[in-house]
Amino acid sequence: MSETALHSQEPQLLEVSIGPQHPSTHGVFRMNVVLDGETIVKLKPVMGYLHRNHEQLAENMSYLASMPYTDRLDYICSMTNNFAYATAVEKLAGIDVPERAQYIRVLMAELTRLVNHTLLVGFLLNDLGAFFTPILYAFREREKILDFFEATAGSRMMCNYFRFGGLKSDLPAGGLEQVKKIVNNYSRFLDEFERLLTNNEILRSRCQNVGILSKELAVSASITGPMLRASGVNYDIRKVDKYSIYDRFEFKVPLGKVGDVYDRYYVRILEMRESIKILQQILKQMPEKGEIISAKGAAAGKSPRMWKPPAGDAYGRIESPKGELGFYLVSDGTPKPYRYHVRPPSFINITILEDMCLGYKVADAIIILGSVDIVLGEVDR
Amino acid sequence: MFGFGVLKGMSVTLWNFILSYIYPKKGITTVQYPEKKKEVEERFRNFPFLVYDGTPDNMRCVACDICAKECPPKCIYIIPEKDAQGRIQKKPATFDIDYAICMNCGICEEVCPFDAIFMDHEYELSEYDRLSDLMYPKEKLLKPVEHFMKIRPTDCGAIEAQRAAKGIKGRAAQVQSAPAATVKPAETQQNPPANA
Amino acid sequence: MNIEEIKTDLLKHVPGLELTVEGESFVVPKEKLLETARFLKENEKYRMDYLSCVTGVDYLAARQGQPGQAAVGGQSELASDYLESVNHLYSMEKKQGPIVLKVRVPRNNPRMPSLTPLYRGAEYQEREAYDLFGIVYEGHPDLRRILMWDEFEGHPMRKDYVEEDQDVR
Amino acid sequence: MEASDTIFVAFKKAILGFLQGFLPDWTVVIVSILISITAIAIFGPVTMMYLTWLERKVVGRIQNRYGPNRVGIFGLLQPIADGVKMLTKEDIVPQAADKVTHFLAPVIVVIPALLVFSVLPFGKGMAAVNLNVGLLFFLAISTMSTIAIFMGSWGSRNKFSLLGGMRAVAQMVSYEIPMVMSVVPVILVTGSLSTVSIVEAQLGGKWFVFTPWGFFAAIVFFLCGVAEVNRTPFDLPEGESEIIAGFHTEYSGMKFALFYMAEFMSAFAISGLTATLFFGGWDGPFLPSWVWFLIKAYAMIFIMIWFRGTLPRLRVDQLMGFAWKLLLPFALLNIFVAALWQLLPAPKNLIVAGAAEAVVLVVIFVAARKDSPQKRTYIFAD
Repeated sequence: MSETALHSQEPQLLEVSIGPQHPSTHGVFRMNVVLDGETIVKLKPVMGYLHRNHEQLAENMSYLASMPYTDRLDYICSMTNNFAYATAVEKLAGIDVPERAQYIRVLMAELTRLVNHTLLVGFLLNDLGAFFTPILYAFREREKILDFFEATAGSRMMCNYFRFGGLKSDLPAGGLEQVKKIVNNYSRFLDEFERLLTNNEILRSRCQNVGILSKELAVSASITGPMLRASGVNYDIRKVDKYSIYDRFEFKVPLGKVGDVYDRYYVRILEMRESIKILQQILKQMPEKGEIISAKGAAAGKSPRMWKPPAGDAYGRIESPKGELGFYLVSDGTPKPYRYHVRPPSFINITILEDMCLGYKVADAIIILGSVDIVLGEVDR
Repeated sequence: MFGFGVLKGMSVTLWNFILSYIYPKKGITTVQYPEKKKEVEERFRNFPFLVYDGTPDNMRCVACDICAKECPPKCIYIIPEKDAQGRIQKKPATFDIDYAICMNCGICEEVCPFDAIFMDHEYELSEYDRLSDLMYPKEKLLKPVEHFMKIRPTDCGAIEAQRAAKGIKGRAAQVQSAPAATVKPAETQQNPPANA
Repeated sequence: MNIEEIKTDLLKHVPGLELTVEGESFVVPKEKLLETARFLKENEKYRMDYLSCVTGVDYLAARQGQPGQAAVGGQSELASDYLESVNHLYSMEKKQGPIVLKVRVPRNNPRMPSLTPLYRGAEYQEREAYDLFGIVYEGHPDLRRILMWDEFEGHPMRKDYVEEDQDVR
Repeated sequence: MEASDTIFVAFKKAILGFLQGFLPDWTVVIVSILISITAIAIFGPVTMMYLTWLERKVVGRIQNRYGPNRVGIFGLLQPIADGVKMLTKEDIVPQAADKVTHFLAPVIVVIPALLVFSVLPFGKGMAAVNLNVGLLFFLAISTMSTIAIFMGSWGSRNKFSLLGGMRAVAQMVSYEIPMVMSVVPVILVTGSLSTVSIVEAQLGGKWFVFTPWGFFAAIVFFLCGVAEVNRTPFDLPEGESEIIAGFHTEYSGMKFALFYMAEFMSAFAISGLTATLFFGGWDGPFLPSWVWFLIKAYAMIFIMIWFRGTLPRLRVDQLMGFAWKLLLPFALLNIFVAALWQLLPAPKNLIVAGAAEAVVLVVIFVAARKDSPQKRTYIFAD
């Protein structure tokens, strides 16, 4: 304690580093926080601990070989990562996707959205201090969906199920019944979850008016996904781009008003209910028979090492549960992509973490980070 | 009113507490692992294994090295066999898969034109030493086609039907019908393997 | 919102802009980047208020395509060795498709104006392009490495950073 | 029934009687004190061990899983396994730590937790010491643990534990006052501070919790007790998701076990005291008296564990706001209602006190309306 500090009026600031090894930073992510008492004066995020240079790897491998690596980007929703990468390559090479494959792709994407939002709500409650109960209820429901993923794609989390122009294989024999069972009692689980959480006074007082994100700042900071919609901006790529066959399903896009942690939490619960509506429509409209991969797609899959897309560049993007996940590919006609860039929603959504956390307490910084929903595999790539 | 939300939340946890006693099938979701194991789905893929018909000698793999080139993490290493005159044979002398590097993505199974390599269901493979024990040589990889049929009936059924339709017979049978030029000193005429 | 219409608008409203169109994207000289972006952001017709993706790309002639294959980046007066920053602009208000602005800088002095004063979202993406490609963005609030540790020398994603893997060709 | 009720007391008298024969009087008194001390010294840690087991079982069942069931049948030997693990774990002392305070903190934190047991009336005539200021003694001693917690957090020279220590001090200070205020009506009605006489005042089913003021005083006292013991939803001093493990971040091995033991023993003491003050201590129909006391104490413990399995954690300023702006005024108003109840004769006082309590509730609810969180509405765009 230097002598001057004792007498000077300037408050004694405490420099604390939250992370990279911390119970609630969702992975190796570090926040250098300067505290005046408990309120945050300055916050600098530090990342890059999990940087595996996924893009350099992809430039030394064939297009299909980096499909299993996209599972490792956002390791909670591997199906949507595959979807984004497949969309980008299909746009680059002009490959069409047959009807039934489109339905199964949207089915998988919406199931992954359920998995991601359920986990997020569970982890957010864990950061709030609820001793693992919500997260274990979330895991209980997630297991059912992961069993279906294992039955179709072969692996629970690292699915590697999408191929350019369609899918690796069709649904297994009892696949649709499994999905029906999941979809039917998921809304009952959501009601139970809401009864446990939504009107909980402690959760409300901890999350309301905390980490408020204004509309203008959200748009200017390229925030996408539920975080943007919680601030009231109506921008959902499923509705804007109408990629794949999303224009055939009618579903709503929930928007918040204040844009604080509570809105981000509740918008995700409403989005889950919308996903269930989509899944029910899929189960009704899905054609029984139909080929799984288009002719051009099968040709590309025959020997991936030799497959050469036409030269040029393409940017394919989808609405992943965390935001806009895009792949920018530049091909120079060789089997290896010349430039392979991932536009990760988590990485860009934490650009304004400091603006949201200033003036709040240490405990709030943790739940603001939790409500942003980042996964370090996607942030550091 | 203040406090009712908390009480409603607590009623949910109390209900789960009681449910776990009165109706354990729904109330308890955990599996007591060592005693009871959760059976894996049929398409579950863990590390690859090589298939042989009948005896380990006539394995399906012809050392064409496609899977080694296609493997994203490059964890397959093949050296084809050479016969007395030094000519390359259609059979791998060494076929190593480094299970420590393999990420069980299943691409080798897709690209293999000879239906020789498939993904296994075995997941209890922990070893003490990462470098040597997890480097599986050919002998540890070879498994009979009956094993493949046992763990993945539908896939194996489909592949065997295809093979039968295209009249692909096991290696030994090929040797028999192939011209005498490539007589293999090691193999004598065994009885032809049980065809698909 | 087709390419020609945008091109005429840009040439009309941004004085002294020479624009080349390549496929779906515009190659903008680095002096005019800020002006073009501000026009696209404020103009009532476009309202491009969302910068979705900033990507650094390294075009090196020796490394491109098969011999005799047209260099991907297209021929511009620069030798075909340059660093490129690709910006994808969207409009959240009018839900309009991407306008892609490409800016090219020579490899030996890769300086270019930063878009962060206009779009906060570009801050981390430009830091990543600086970290992995060495494109220096002037006007960026705090341009330092984001993924690598600060004492790291060199820019790993450049094509001449490490000998290319000969295995898959 | 009579025999089984005072089995322990009879057992002690038997020993004393036997020693009476050949020991001088003053040694017999010492021996009787020693017997009570050993009884508590055994009962304390054993309850702590089996509270940890009970907590893991109950929270497990809440989360659709079994809880410990590997060590012994139903996991009953789990606490012993934990104890051995804690003993064998390496005891790390941070280099920058202030060795003396770091070492003394766990020792000092256990002393008040054990001392407090001496005043609890476990059964008829089974209160170790029948202090006539028992309740005051309990409240005074139980606040001593705050000093130890602050010593622990200051001693380990770690930023997170410093934060935890500051929070612990602020929390204890602001929850001590509503706790004492909520106990005043009980003293006002029974007229004595001794826990034994409080229980006698409630004999025959006339528990204070059935009186209008008693019910709400019990709630306030129990909430303050939970805060006193740093358990969810007030476990800010060791908020593991924010400041890693708060004041006991730098403790491992047996020192950590001592902190853990102090927490659970004081949790049991608080639930015991709640049972004594509001739920009629060991008063109950058929079962022996000490069984009733244990049933009520474990019921309170179950509620604490139930809290832990469900509720998230409050933020520091909300914690303070809750104590000063809600619990304290509510406890103060409760004293008036109790006074009203005490003043009027039997039938009328129930109605008047009930009405007064309703008025108090409305006043508190309206006052707290402003900063209590509102409902939110969401729009569905397409």
